Amino acid sequence: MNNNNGFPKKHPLSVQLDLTKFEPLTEDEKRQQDIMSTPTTFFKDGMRKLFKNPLAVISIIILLLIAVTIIVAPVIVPYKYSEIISVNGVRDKTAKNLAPFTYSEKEQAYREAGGKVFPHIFGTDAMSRDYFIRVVYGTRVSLLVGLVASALVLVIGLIYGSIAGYVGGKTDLIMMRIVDIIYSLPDMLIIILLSVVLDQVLGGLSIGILSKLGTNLISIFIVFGLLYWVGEARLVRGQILTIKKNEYVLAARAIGAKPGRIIRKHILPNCISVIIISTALQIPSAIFTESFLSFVGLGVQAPMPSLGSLANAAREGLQSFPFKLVFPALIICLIVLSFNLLGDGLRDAFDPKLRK
Amino acid sequence: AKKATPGTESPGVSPTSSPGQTEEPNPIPDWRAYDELIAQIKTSTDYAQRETLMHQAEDMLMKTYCIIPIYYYNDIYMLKPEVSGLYSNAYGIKYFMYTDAPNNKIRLLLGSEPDRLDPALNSTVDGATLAANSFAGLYRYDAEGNLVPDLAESHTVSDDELTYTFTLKEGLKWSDGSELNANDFVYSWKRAADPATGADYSYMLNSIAGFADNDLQVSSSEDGRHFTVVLSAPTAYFLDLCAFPTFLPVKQSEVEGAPENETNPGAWALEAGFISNGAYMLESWAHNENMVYVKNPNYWDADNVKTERLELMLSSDDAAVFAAYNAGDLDFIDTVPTDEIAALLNDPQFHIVDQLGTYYISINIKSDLFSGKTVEQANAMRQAFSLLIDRDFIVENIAQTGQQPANTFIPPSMLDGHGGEFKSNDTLYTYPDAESVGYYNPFYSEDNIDKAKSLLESAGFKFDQNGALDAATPISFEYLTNETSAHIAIAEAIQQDLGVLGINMTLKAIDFSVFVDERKAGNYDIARNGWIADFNDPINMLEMWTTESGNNDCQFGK
Amino acid sequence: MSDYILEVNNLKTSFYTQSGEVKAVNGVSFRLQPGKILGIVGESGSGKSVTAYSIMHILTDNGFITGGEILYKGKDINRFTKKQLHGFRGKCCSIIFQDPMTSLNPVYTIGNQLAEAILLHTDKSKKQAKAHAMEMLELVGVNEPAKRIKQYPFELSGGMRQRVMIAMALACQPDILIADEPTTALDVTIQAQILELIQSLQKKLGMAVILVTHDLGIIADLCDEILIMYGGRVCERGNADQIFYAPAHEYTKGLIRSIPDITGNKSRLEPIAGTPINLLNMPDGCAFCARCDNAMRICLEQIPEELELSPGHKAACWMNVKKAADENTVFPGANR
Amino acid sequence: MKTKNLLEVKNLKQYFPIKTGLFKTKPLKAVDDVSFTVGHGETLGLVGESGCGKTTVGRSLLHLYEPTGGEILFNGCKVTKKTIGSLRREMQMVFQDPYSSLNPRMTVEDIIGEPFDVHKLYSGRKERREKILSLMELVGLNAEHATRYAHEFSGGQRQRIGIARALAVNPKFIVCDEPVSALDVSIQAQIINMFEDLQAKLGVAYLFIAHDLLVVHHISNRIAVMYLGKIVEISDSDALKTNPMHPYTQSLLSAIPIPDPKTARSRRRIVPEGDVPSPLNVPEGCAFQTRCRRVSQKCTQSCPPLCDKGNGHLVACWHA
Amino acid sequence: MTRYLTKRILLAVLTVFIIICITFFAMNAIPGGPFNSEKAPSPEVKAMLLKRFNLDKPVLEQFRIYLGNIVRGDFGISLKTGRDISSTIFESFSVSARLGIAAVAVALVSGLILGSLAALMRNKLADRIIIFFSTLFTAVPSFVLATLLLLVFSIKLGWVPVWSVTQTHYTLPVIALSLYPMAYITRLTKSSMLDALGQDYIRTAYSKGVAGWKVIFKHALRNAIIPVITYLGPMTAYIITGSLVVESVFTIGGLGSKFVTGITNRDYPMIMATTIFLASLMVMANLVSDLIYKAVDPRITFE
Ligand SMILES: Nc1ncnc2c1ncn2[C@@H]1O[C@H](COP(=O)(O)OP(=O)(O)OP(=O)(O)O)[C@@H](O)[C@H]1O
Ligand SMILES: Nc1ncnc2c1ncn2[C@@H]1O[C@H](COP(=O)(O)OP(=O)(O)OP(=O)(O)O)[C@@H](O)[C@H]1O
Ligand SMILES: [Mg+2]
Ligand SMILES: [Mg+2]
Repeated sequence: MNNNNGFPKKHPLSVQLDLTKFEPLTEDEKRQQDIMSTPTTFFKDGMRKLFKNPLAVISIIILLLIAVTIIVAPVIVPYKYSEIISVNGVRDKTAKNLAPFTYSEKEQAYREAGGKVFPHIFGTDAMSRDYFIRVVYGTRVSLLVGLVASALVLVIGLIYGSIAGYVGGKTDLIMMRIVDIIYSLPDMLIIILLSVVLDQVLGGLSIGILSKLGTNLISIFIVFGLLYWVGEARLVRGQILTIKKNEYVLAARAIGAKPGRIIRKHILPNCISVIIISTALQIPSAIFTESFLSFVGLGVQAPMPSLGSLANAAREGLQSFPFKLVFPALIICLIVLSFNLLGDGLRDAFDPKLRK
Repeated sequence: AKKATPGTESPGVSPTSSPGQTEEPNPIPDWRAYDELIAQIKTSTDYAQRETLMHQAEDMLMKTYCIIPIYYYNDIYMLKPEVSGLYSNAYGIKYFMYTDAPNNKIRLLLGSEPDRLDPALNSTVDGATLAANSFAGLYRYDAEGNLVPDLAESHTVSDDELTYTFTLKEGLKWSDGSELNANDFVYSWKRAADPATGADYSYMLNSIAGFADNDLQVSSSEDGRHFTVVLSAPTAYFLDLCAFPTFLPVKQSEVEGAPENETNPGAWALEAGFISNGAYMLESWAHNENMVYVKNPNYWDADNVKTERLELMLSSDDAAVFAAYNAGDLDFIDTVPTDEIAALLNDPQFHIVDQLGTYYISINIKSDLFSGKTVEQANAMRQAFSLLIDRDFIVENIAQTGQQPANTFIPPSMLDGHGGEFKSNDTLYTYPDAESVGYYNPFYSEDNIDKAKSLLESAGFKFDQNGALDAATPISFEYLTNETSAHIAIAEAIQQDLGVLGINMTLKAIDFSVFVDERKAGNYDIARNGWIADFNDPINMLEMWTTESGNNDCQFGK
Repeated sequence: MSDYILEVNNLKTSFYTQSGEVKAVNGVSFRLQPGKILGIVGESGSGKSVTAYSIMHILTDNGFITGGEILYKGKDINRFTKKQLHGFRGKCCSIIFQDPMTSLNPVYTIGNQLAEAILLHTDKSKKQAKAHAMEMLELVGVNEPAKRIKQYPFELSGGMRQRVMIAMALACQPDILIADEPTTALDVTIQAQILELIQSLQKKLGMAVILVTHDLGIIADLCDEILIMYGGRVCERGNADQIFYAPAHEYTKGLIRSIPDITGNKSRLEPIAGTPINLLNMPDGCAFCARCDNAMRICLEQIPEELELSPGHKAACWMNVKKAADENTVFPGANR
Repeated sequence: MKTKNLLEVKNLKQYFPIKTGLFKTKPLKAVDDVSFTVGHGETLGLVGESGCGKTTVGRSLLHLYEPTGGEILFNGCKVTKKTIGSLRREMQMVFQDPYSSLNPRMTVEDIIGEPFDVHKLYSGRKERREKILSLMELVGLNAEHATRYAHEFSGGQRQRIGIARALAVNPKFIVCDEPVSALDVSIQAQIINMFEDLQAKLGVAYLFIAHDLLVVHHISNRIAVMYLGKIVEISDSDALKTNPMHPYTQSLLSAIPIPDPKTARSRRRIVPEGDVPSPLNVPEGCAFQTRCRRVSQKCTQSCPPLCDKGNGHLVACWHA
Repeated sequence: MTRYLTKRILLAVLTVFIIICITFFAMNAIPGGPFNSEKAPSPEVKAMLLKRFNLDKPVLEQFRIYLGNIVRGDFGISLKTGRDISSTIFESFSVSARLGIAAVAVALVSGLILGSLAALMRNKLADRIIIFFSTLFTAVPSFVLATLLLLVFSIKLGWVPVWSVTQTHYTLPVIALSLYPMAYITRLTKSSMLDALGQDYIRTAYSKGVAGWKVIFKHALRNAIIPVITYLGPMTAYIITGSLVVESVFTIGGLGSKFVTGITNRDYPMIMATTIFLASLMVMANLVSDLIYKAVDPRITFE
């Protein structure tokens, strides 16, 4: 036998032994060894992972920056989104299509005469309006569309999907067929129909900000509420079907918990991360839908801009003023990219499947 | 907001003539006088008197300020310098047959897919251009905008100016080589006038006798060389009509040869290869992509047609079209993205031509906005709106192609029917604002605000110290437009203009088809509007405002 | 040239996870002779599978061999090129996994998956490979092999699938077969069938087997040499009699005590107290220290080294050292 | 009122409809005509191959499935949809998989406290907390564990949480569905000891399901052996061990790996041939015929009934 | 199998029928009519047109007539152009389908490759770059993307003519159409590939001595592709029915614009026919993707 190969070469007791060390340990001393890792909640653990993901962190920063800008900018910038620039109270026709940070002749003259003109950070549009503030408002609108629409989608999809998934059987079958049908309905038709019908229904009412945004925007929301929740409902149902199989759901039933409690306490908390993530991804999709609607002329009511309508309008001057496409398109990209990457990050951090 | 004021159902009851209701003034004027005036104009044989009457009608119309003209249309196109000889008329129709182009080929864009190629059924400008280039009628416009005989050799007019007899050129042929004669005109005109054909423009033939009974008084001579038309009233612009697409001839056997002709009258011209008689015939048509026209060797003037091929791009995407032109893939385009125009104004390839039409906003005379006002007050309000609008800004920053700000509904260069221009100060008539030849100075000045303010004050509105409307007497209404960015932009400008006095105008942009319905039905306060003349006579723009007219969007007399 | 087919010297394997480095194997050494069965026992998470996977170099991408050597016929596998590794796996050494339900690719037929291994390591034609695959199925006791090779894994029962796995592992007659808990997911009766099969095939083909399990019963039955693992280290090794009748490590003792009495004596069980260790938080000393009844201060501070108690029987426990000291057995250099 | 048997199961049937065609379904007889009793404070062991219907029996008892046929009497009271609501406080269940039977989004406190919430068993926050802590102590968990999430615990600790949850309502009867199968031998013993301690302290009866005969034998007073949805043998646990009568029980016993080298070397295994038939296609006659060494004509024709062979030792075999 | 198919087809017919009903009544409920234009046609002409197309009848009656017609395979003629609807749809669909299939092929192949690459290079630079760009492509609105492609490749670089009569250039539209699904497939493939790579059978394949790339392409990809297939069905249906944006930017006579122009023109027969066509295609695509699903994954059985 070749003993030198791989086995301890030196004898274990060839070291000096201190026999005091051979005294038995007390229970307490032993327990010190048996330390558990510091308690982490699911949430804390997920957040920690999230903040280790550089793309997710950058996304969060970008979204925060955008949020701060759209809140603060209208206070700082002295222009209104619908206001044609005027110098000394006189409308300035020469101020159209200015490049970023340039001034019109009149403004230049006014500046030379000692007046102060707030710079046009993104230049101006064809109607001599400050483009920066329009982009800011466009972002506001688009984000609002994104958030409200995805909240709607979330609520409706969640309720519908939970019922279909939990009840199962024939109910599920019929509910999912309805989803199939809604999936194939021509949404544009429904949007036009709604924008007309709603106009008549809501025409008289004026509900604060909503009336300001116009019935088109409300109909976009309603369209999301009527048509676009189906994806979410499918997702929720699928989640519930898998979670339903877990033994803890059965355990809750064995204890005597009622279906309502089971859905609330056991099922939803366990698919909430997937749902939140898909909602995060729904935001960009709503922004997209709005921009497509702007392309076919069903978007937000003028003069209120949205990023989609700004980008679409900018195509009209693409070759002379490419920057007008660049700004809104860039912001759309940033928002969508951030939400997507954040969604990815959330999934990586919270998805139980990827947890180890 | 769109409901008509109650108590205004009976048309033509003037406020003063209704003794029962004294407290509540009625803002709606009596319109029967206008209807009578138009009827009178249409039967008038004395052209000078007719012009006077038309000015009277125009006065009546403009006095209501329900029509607020913004600018006169013009038309633009871009043409590569290598191509010469192209011209366009005042209705936007372009003529390609006498062009001179490299390789005898022109690649052009007129718009997206035309709806109809059947000249009788066409109702669009691009369709009219295609019709004018592939069909030849009795008359045609030349490069100077004058009418010249096309298939006609000459014509005679009876003394009562009611009977026109045309002599056709000899040896006329359809593109398949078959003979073309006056019978073809008889067939085609009757067909166009027949409601069963369903031509949008059938009313263009309504000056021909027998139109109402669907028995058009047109006939041909035995030999087919002469074509006779009997009119119901003298029509100064009748030759103009002869160049209009609806009046172009189509071949009976070809039309009726299509199996579905009964149920679908345009069926013969739905695909390439149909028989025509103009300078070009359609060789191929890839729907929504391209069309190719080739020279028709059987056209009577084929010898003078140099350009052999017309290749059409079918697109409605201005950005793509402009890109194609810049990339050298097109020689001619008749649209450019609005924001590019500013940079093109000094470009020799960029052409601006006049067009007979007016962009205006129409105000619903029955709008709630005016309830409780007298006719004069309502007029004053509308006049105030008109005064506040900075037309120059709209032209310069939105329309951008050097349009003329408008100060009356009838555009300049419209003829008066007896050798002069209608919109001019002459012995018969002087416009209220003689200097600017119209009803007001179309150029905005700061004084307008004060004028508008006093007009509104006269209509019972109060103002606060800042010069804005007092909260007690607000003005607030909705501006209706369809979803096209340029229209919306104009609305936005007007919104700003009216905002100066604190007038609260909201915008409502809706789907085109709904828009047309709503505007026609009078479900609006203020709406964008526009009219391009069908023929060169003011009556075309005056008769649309009669009580019965289908285009009376202001709801006069209703 | 040694007479060992496989020698593992001081193998160390770690996983890098978001929560830190998991030292799954911390210096495991053993040798394997041809034709012998080596049993590796230990509690769940003690690094048995990781040891096996390290030998095959099939760790997940966050796992790395951080030290030691693995000698196959004297050649270090750690230094193998990718190509050599591919040749080594399946041909020289193959493995059967714990869960036959998930270890077969669900979308390919049994025949396809069996033939794949054969085609890779022999120059048989497709047809020959198929014939060979049927032969192998026959060998592992699958009836109607011609029908079976056309079936998909989900169409077979668990026992059948495990047999397919074995057939696949043996298809190229490897020198070493690693069986990683081959029967944990199966019933006792099926388990007996499979174990019997492995034993008989091992005899027939004369290969060396590493049998990984945590079931002491299986070990007692089959193995020539036994390795007891705890916390990524070997705590005791020896043959079945030495381990079962003279356990010398506190963990082994506890393990054997906690088995319900086979004789039918329903006396109270004597479990090992405490919970399994957390590999992220390895103590400086003996890994078992926290659960050991006889833990001493030194156990906390110093890792015990293996001490040969009788030929082939070694244990790494300070108790043995203490006992020796108490009995005054002479250890050179021991200083009282 | 106290009946002789705490639980009486008569001819329990549980069929699952399995779709085989467009409108056709075929019943999967997961449990087919099973009868047994459990006495007060008794432990009945239930063993059998995987898929033979053990879990289904346990779940049907708690009315987690609507039984297809048969009767379950608990303390003389029939278990139905109506009565189960109140019976849930008497009968509880410990689940097989300690990993999936605890909601990962709930703290230990909430998991153990859920039965209290559902049945409103406390008057205030403080009482609830006290009750939870005393339960935790009972199953050997530290009070400081209360606010942690289930995923932070080892398998044995998780199983303790599951047991505490089952004990919360003070049940008289607990179905233990393979509570130790997923655990290591070293931990398994801890849990089994705990079950025994609890029985001694609280007098609960268990239906103890497992596939490890050694464990079942250790804990049970009586043992029932199932094969393909039927009970094939039921008897006193020692009698079963020393004198198995059904061939399936015999092979089961002989197949247990024995952790003792000498016995292992000396014993003879009776390994049944072949595989278990699909529960959808149980052969006519005795279900075990396909694997039995002693199969005869009679076995293929009719199904042997469960007969008493003395001392309450029931066997379902023509040859026993 | 036949039974399953019959059931699915019956269900599909029912679904399409319900969609037909909803669309028909929704369409009729929208104000505006097919013969609306700036200049009003004369009342006689308008009345005649309404009568010719049965639009003067009550909606229910119209619906009955319409159903009768489509049962006979008669989808009517366009109210705007007078062209036969069936042939219009057929023509434009063949254009869209050609383009769409090319785009789907490009998207699928590159998506699978990039997705697999990203999964294999998990958390490495290549992965991050792929994921960043695929997210970016899903983030650019299609009209911006199409316009930019046109601007860069046709105008700035002049590689492809913007428009030409002789030959339709499909390169740019195919790119514009395929970038979004490609990005989506990339992301989908990555996640399902990661999933598959973590499975036990991959370890089995390695342990057999299968070389790395073969494990990925034979063992992992086939399993990873399954979620892609479920996505691909509806996506293909969606793409081959054309995109308004791409068609209008690149002057392509596809189906995508038909629906939108149909609606804006209130071209009722056109709206109905396109809806029926799109819905049927969607239902069919789902069926086909289920069948492919079955072919790829033997575990799936019908019923
Ligand atoms: N891919 C991995 N990433 C991180 N840690 C891992 C990974 N694989 C294994 N481990 C850790 O390595 C340790 C040893 O695992 P191993 O699978 O070898 O245990 P085992 O002895 O085989 O247990 P079992 O009996 O449960 O199979 C465990 O603590 C496990 O958590
Ligand atoms: N809800 C269900 N629907 C359909 N079949 C089921 C259902 N539950 C169980 N089965 C079937 O019933 C049979 C018995 O299952 P059961 O889970 O009771 O077995 P078991 O003895 O507990 O097995 P194991 O030891 O694997 O837990 C199995 O064939 C199973 O597939
Ligand atoms: Mg293992
Ligand atoms: Mg079970």
